Amino acid sequence: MLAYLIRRIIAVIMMVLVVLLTTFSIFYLLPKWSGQDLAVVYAGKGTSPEALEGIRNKLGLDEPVLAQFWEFVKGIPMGRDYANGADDVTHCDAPCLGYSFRTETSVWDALTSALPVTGALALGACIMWLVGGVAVGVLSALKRGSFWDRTAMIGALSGVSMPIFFTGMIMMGVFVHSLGLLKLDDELTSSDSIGVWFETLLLPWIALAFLQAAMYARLTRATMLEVMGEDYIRTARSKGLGEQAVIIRHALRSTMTPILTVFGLDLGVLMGGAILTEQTFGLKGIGYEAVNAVGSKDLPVILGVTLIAALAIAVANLVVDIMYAVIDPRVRLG
Amino acid sequence: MNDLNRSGAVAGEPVDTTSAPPSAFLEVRDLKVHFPTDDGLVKSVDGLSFSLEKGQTLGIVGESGSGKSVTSLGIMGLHTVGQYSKRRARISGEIWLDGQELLTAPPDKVRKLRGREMSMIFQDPLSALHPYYSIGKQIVEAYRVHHNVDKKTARKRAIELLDRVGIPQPDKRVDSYPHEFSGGMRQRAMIAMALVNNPELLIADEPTTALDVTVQAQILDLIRDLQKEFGSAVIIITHDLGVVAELADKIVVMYGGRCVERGPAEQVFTHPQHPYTWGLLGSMPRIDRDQTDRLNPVKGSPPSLINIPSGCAFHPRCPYADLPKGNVTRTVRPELELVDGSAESHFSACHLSAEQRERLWTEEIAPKL
Amino acid sequence: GGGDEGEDGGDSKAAGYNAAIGKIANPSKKKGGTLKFVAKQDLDYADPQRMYFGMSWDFSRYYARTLVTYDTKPGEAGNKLVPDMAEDMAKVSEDGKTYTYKLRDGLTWEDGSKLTSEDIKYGISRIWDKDVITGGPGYLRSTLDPKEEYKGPYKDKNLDNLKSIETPDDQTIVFKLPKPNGDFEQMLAMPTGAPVKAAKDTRAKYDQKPFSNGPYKFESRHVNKSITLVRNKAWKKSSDPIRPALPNKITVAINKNLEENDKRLMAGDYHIDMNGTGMTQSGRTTAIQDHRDSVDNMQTDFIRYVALVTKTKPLDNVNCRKAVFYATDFAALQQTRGGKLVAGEIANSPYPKSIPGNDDYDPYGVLERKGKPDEAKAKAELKKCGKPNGFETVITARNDNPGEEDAAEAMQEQLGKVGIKLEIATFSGQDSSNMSGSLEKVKKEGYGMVMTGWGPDFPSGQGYGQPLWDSRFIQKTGNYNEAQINDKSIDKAFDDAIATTDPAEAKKIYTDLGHKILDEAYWMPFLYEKNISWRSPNATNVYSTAGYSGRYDYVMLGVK
Amino acid sequence: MSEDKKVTIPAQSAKDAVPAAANGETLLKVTGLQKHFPIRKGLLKRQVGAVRAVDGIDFEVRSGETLGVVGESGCGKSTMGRLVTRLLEPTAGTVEFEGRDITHLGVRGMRPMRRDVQMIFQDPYSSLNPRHTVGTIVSAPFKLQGVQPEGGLKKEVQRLLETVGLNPEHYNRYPHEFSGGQRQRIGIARALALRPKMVVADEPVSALDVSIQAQVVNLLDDLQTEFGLTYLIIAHDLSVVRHVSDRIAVMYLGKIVELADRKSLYEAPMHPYTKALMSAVPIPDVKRRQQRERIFLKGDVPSPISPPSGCRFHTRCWKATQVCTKEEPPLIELRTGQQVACHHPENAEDRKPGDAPLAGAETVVEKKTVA
Amino acid sequence: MTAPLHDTPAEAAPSEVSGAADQAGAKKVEGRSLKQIAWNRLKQDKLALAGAVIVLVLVIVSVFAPLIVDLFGHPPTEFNQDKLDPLTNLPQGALGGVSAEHWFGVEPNNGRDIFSRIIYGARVSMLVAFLAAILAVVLGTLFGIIAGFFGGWVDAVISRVMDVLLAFPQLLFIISLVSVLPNDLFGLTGSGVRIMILILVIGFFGWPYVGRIVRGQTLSLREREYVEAARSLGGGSRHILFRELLPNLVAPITVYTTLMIPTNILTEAALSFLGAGVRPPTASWGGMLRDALGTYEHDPMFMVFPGLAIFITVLAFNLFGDGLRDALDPKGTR
Ligand SMILES: Nc1ncnc2c1ncn2[C@@H]1O[C@H](COP(=O)(O)OP(=O)(O)OP(=O)(O)O)[C@@H](O)[C@H]1O
Ligand SMILES: Nc1ncnc2c1ncn2[C@@H]1O[C@H](COP(=O)(O)OP(=O)(O)OP(=O)(O)O)[C@@H](O)[C@H]1O
Ligand SMILES: [Mg+2]
Ligand SMILES: [Mg+2]
Repeated sequence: MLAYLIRRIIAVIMMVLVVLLTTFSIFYLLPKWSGQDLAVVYAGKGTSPEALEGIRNKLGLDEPVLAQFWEFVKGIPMGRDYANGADDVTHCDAPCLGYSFRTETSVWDALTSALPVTGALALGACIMWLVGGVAVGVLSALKRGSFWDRTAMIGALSGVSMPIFFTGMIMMGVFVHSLGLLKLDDELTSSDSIGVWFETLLLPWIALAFLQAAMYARLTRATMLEVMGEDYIRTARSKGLGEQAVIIRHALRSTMTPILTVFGLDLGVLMGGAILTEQTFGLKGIGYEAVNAVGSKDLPVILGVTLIAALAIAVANLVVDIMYAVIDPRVRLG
Repeated sequence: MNDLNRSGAVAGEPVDTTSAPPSAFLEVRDLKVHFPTDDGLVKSVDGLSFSLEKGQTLGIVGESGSGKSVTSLGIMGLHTVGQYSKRRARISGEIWLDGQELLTAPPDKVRKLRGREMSMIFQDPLSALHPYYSIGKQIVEAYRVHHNVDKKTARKRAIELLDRVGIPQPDKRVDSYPHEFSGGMRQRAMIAMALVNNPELLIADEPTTALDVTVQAQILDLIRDLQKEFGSAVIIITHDLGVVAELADKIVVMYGGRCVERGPAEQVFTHPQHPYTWGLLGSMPRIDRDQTDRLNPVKGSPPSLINIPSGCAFHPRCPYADLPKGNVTRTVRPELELVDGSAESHFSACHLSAEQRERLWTEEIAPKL
Repeated sequence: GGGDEGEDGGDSKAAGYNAAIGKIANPSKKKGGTLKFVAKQDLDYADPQRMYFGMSWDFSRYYARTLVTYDTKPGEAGNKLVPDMAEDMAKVSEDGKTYTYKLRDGLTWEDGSKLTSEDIKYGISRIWDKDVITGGPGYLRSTLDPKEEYKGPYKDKNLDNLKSIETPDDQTIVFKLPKPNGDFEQMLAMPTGAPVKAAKDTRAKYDQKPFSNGPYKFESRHVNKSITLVRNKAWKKSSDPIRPALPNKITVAINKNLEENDKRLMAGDYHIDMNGTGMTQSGRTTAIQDHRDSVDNMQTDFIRYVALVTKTKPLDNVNCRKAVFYATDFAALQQTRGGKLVAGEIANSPYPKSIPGNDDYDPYGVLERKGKPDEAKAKAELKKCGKPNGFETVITARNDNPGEEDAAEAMQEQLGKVGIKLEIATFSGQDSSNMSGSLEKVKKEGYGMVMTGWGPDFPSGQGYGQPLWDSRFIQKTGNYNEAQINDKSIDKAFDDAIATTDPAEAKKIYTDLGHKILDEAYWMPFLYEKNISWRSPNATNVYSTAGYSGRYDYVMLGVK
Repeated sequence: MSEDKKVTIPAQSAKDAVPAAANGETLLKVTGLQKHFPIRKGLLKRQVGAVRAVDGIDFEVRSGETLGVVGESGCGKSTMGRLVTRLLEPTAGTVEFEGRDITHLGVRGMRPMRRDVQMIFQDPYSSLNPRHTVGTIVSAPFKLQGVQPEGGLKKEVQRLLETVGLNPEHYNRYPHEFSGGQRQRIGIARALALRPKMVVADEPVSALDVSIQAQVVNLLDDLQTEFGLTYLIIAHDLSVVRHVSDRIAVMYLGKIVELADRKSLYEAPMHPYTKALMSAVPIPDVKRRQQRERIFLKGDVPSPISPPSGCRFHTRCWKATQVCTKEEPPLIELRTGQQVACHHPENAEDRKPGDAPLAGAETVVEKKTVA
Repeated sequence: MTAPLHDTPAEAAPSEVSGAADQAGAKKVEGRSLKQIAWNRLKQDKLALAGAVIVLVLVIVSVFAPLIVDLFGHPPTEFNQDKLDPLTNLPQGALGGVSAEHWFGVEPNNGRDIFSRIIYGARVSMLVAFLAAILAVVLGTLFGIIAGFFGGWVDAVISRVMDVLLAFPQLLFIISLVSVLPNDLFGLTGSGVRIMILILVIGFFGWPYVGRIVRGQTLSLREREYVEAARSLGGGSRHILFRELLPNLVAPITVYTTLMIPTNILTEAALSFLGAGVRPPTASWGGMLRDALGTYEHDPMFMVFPGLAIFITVLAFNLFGDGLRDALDPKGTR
């Protein structure tokens, strides 16, 4: 188990490094090829060539890409020093993701302060969609062919078919602006009460969860139907178990495995969903940082976000694999 | 069930077809199980009757698709509960178990009988056992559905049964998962689970098909021993006449959802009355004989259950279909009739006259076997 | 009419439509309360030496004072310089090269320490360190030290090496210009001229929390998220003739969703939009319909224009450029950008109305035709240019500037009618220095027209037009002379106008220069931009000031 | 459609005559054949062990005969079949076909060989590509081998279909339109297409219904007579093997433990395992059930990853003695036509008499006469 | 030699002996090809058929967009500012200016005909979605089948690459990438480049999903005996991959393709919404939604039309894809 964990963690790190390196190369090399100069972006009006040189130097853009990447990677566990004017260095403590080109604030701080928002968004939405989606799916499967089943499945298909920014806008229009039922907070911070977090995140949760729950409902239904046809379900019935026990104890647990697999994948997609959701609802999480950073070519922030996202995906997959082994005794970690 | 226009009444049955509780422990009367499908109505079982006493073993043989499993599931009441398909099985007839009619009984009552009064061993133990729960847990569950005992007691019972079915170190293996067992052990565990409540009726649906001969022998031996010990009624379903010969007291030969021959095992093996039974016997190479000439199988392949051939369902494959006069084999469905001169209840559904059968058997068939 | 439902915040009644234009809406001396700004975009920098956005300059007055500043008066009067930290305006030497200021008494930093002339010099000196102090305008640097002999305080700790600024004592500061410059005090009024206490200078990180010498100091700043200012207890009202310092607290919420911001402004959650770029279409429609008394239709000193790249064929030909002037439907552009109220009036002059040099010279009859195109003339010019069937070129627009893409699409459609086929290239404003501002890129991609907007750094022809039209300002990247005008007569005109200390003479020169730009059809202005801004009925002392491009004068605001 | 009765082939006499007629020369010779499947683990996929699926076997198949191979599940029968048809690369040993060493030929090298050795597969459902028509399936051998039959491909295919008792008009049908028995016939037609010398059949009838099974067995029988085929038939059903084979090899855990002609093997098995195996087969004869003595092997076949030392069967053998745990008995001919690998054979003289019995050997089996 | 075996009773039909019944049964019960079965099932699925019809209409509309617009609408880039309220710049008349002339009304600010922009937008959406799906499917099938079939290190490498790609925060990465990619690539400029970039990027990030499925299927298919059979006949890897395996993958691949198209439509819309989509004045649904954001309260129709267009299109594809999957499902549980 420990050996497995260590191996997987190494694999996660490798994977994240590859993702980072790719992102890094693209952002450093592509602009160069297309004749853009990152330094110019940050220089402001009327900057002389020498000044540009200075900026390039400061941002480390004058070094070879791999060297820059190495510096960046090294900074994560070890911290690194940045020139702050001629004779001064700023030490960026580990874990150091560097400083934003744009705002010159620590990327780590910016991201860690944004993380709770995205985390809360993701967590809440996950719970909602898992619970909602699975419940609807199970019910639909059990009442297969019924009016409820049809309605739920058409609803689910509609849910999958709607862009989140569309649903989001409509929801905001209705619940916040027209009915005035909810009030959204500008910037969720740790000092805000749970109530404020809840009120602000409620619509985003629903919007995001609706989209995904729809998918899970369909998946659950299909899996459930398949599982209900398995031989071991027949065995369970042949023991004299009641239908409820058959479903809860025997069918549901098997239904969970494929859902878990998809869930692992979706956690990755969630990052994309978070960008749109945060954008639509004006939440200041990782997605918000990401869009800002992309808009201003703020490479350290883009890298930071990519790192967090890739790490989240990789770790989610690891957790899913472990969960898998917990649920299914046939799966061996090793 | 008005779509079942054939009465299915069976002449010469040992029981009359009124709904009086029978004297036999298990009595199946005119059982019909039909499945509506896109292609038409599948008449998987179409008027089957038999009875069985405690301590007896009934063997049901027949080719694939002849309705053996559907029959067993029908007895267990497993067609009706939560069939998650748009169209459910249509079942009619009567199933009497220990004086209770099961088809008209409330589902919950039947549920309570399942696992306790009657239980079942399935063909493929790997897929029939839940892969996520330990063997012990599954047996404990089966026990606790019917017995209000704590987990420890139930576990003890599980270990006891595992020991009984011959699993070594049962106290350790009780916590193993199905995939950690070999095929034979799984089947034993399956049997342990079926027996945990001392059922009166045990149905074993092809319990050994997935197993090696050596293991098959062990399992059959086990079933035989257990039956002796508990005195239950056992139905063993198989397509292997050898298995039936090993175990059964009575035999039902099924073809196309109907019973074509039924009787005491002795009789059916020594004086089979139906050409299909002859075909089955002729199909089997025998290990006990050095016989290298051609086998005498039934030609053709089993009928579609949607378009069961008219008349005698077997007539398209029957080499003697033209012997009876006229078109009778193609138009009239033969009913089960008591075999002449059979002291015991040996029945067969064939248009051939007793003399014809006797002649064919002694002159053409028996010598080649 | 609207605002009558009292939904804007209880007791208050809005002051009326345009109540803050040319006059003060809700004048009040009441102190206390929290003034709440909302903004789509954060300050570019909070570090006074690095900021370049008009709104940042407006906002900086809360915590960064300068020797002189713009008067706190509505409208054009706000363009006048008045002393702030200085006791009086500069004493200028005869040759116009020496400016001397005496500081007021009682100037302090937020820690209570005394603010000296050395601090001002130090603050200004930072802009010499171009690696770290990026972003802000370089006027002071290029005016005081055109050869850039000083290297900046981080590379050269000895401030004495910055010879053009002298601090004979704590209360006196002297600027010595190598050449006279009539706009020098304007440059000092920019936040680049604000003091920084050397001991508190955290260089690049200074931006996160500048050290205050004004009535408010930073409590927190979360970049791109929020700013909170609280009262600076060390600040003495007696030392400050400008700032009433009414609210107890000032907050800025940064929120990317403009529509949302407008709604919440109207809901009373915020008082003022800090960006001051006007309401969104949706917001202003509601505002005008339902809360007309709470909006102002203010004139900015921004000009929307299309630079005709004189290096890109066939726009190197003056007739081809003129054809563009004739073919453009200014009225449609105005409509596209939101109509008269929002887009502003159709522009004829390259200067904004508040800049000396603006006049009604209209060689192409744009105003005469009410902005409508003259296809016949356009075709005639095309013929002269040798492209009777029109030509193809690329127009650039910024995709993050509301309405700019639409306007480019509109031009695409209009010019298409005379055979000029435009392809639209868009990029973010951030990227423009690498795109339309990169000579190489312009050449490679064949950009022929650059659509963008411009406002003066300070209200003079120099502060407005030099970066745009002076050939010496052409840069390989980050270029703002997008038209790549290389006209020696124009360069000379700038030199002459700057050198003179007589405003009238300067105005004359700039006027002629403007005519020249139009005659040569280098640069096509099309709108004097206006916008519709929300003014909370609960905000007091609200007025639009020319000093900050028509924005409200933030430092004066209070809340009811 | 599988009319089965035949008239023209003189029945069993022909069959018995075949081995002699084909002068019994060695067609296939296998020596020391091994196949170990590596077990890999970890990130670097290090080999941590091996499944010794086939672990050193020798046998010959003579022209015109049928060699049957039986054994319990997992004993390496299929692996052996794949090795001799070179679908797998042997770990060690040699495979010679018609005297030619084909042990390490590549795909290309094997191609011409493939004409002579063909396979019939177990599962009639998975051995036919569901997306191909019967025509495509049966003509595949011609296409892959670049053979252009006289009279055209289609004609030839239809002729083959007819040969195996299918309607040639079904050329354009898909496999799912056929029943299991018919599908198996399609597979047989494919195997016969190139007139192979030898056919390896891995459980050719196990997946079929009893009556269909018999039809196919008859068909195989007839084809052998007609084309003078040599069969290597793998099966676990001892009755079927007895019926079809001339000689039979019994495998246990990757080894051949007994190799004998049919008669000797069934009437006087020498290896205890063979004996136990045969006693386990149920006989469809009610009368005989009382009389038989049964040997119930307990437990399962040990893992081929770490097979028992010495004689592999010693863990389940009631006759096991000390020597069995240490010394591996060689496969030697104890009687004409009967090779056995056992220290203490049945029906023959004990080869290691007097060795101390293994403790508990008696309890590994249960012998009883069932009543 | 044919003599003994050919007493196939097909000709002996009338007496209905032996094989005839066999044949009759086969014909009746299993005698239909998979395609027929699927088609029969599909025919009964009203929703799927509706989806298919809509998809078909959409395809036709996209292909003949210029013709349709010529007939019924205004050129998509034509300004009709006379249709706007001069003060608010919003369309005159009810429902965003819906009229006989402008079926879906006009856009605010510039008065462009929404109907023709929706029609042209369909073109972009379809083009991007289809081509990206095809790209993903081609890549995914190729790599998936190779990984699944060859196994070993080939599989390991391809699987790792897929893992890494799946670990990319895709939406973020795509918007970042689009923001740094040059304006002209491979001789294309303007919207052409963007469309190509969108296709490449969406397709590229889509292939691991297909790849995983195909790999899994191949893994199970290659164990089928017919593969062994082909090999025993001397078939090489190429024959097995493309002749034996690929035809069996057609069904899952087809289903996946139809289900990937709606996802791609949504992705394209999301990218356009985030400003990383096609360039103006090319119409795209996501871009229209983005434009509509500014006025959706006052001119909801401008948001409703593109929103509905996306919704209906995606729903139609989903319905059709779903129906197709059910129809092609060998288990056919419905
Ligand atoms: N739920 C169902 N719906 C439709 N047809 C069914 C259903 N269950 C069984 N059948 C059909 O009923 C017939 C009899 O099936 P059954 O499983 O009883 O056969 P069997 O005799 O047990 O065969 P085998 O030896 O293969 O197990 C088959 O043709 C089968 O296709
Ligand atoms: N490709 C493989 N990789 C690893 N192990 C394998 C492989 N193929 C077979 N084995 C193992 O080799 C052993 C022999 O397998 P094989 O399939 O030859 O047995 P068999 O005698 O044909 O069994 P059955 O009667 O079940 O078909 C088994 O333990 C099996 O698990
Ligand atoms: Mg069955
Ligand atoms: Mg095998």
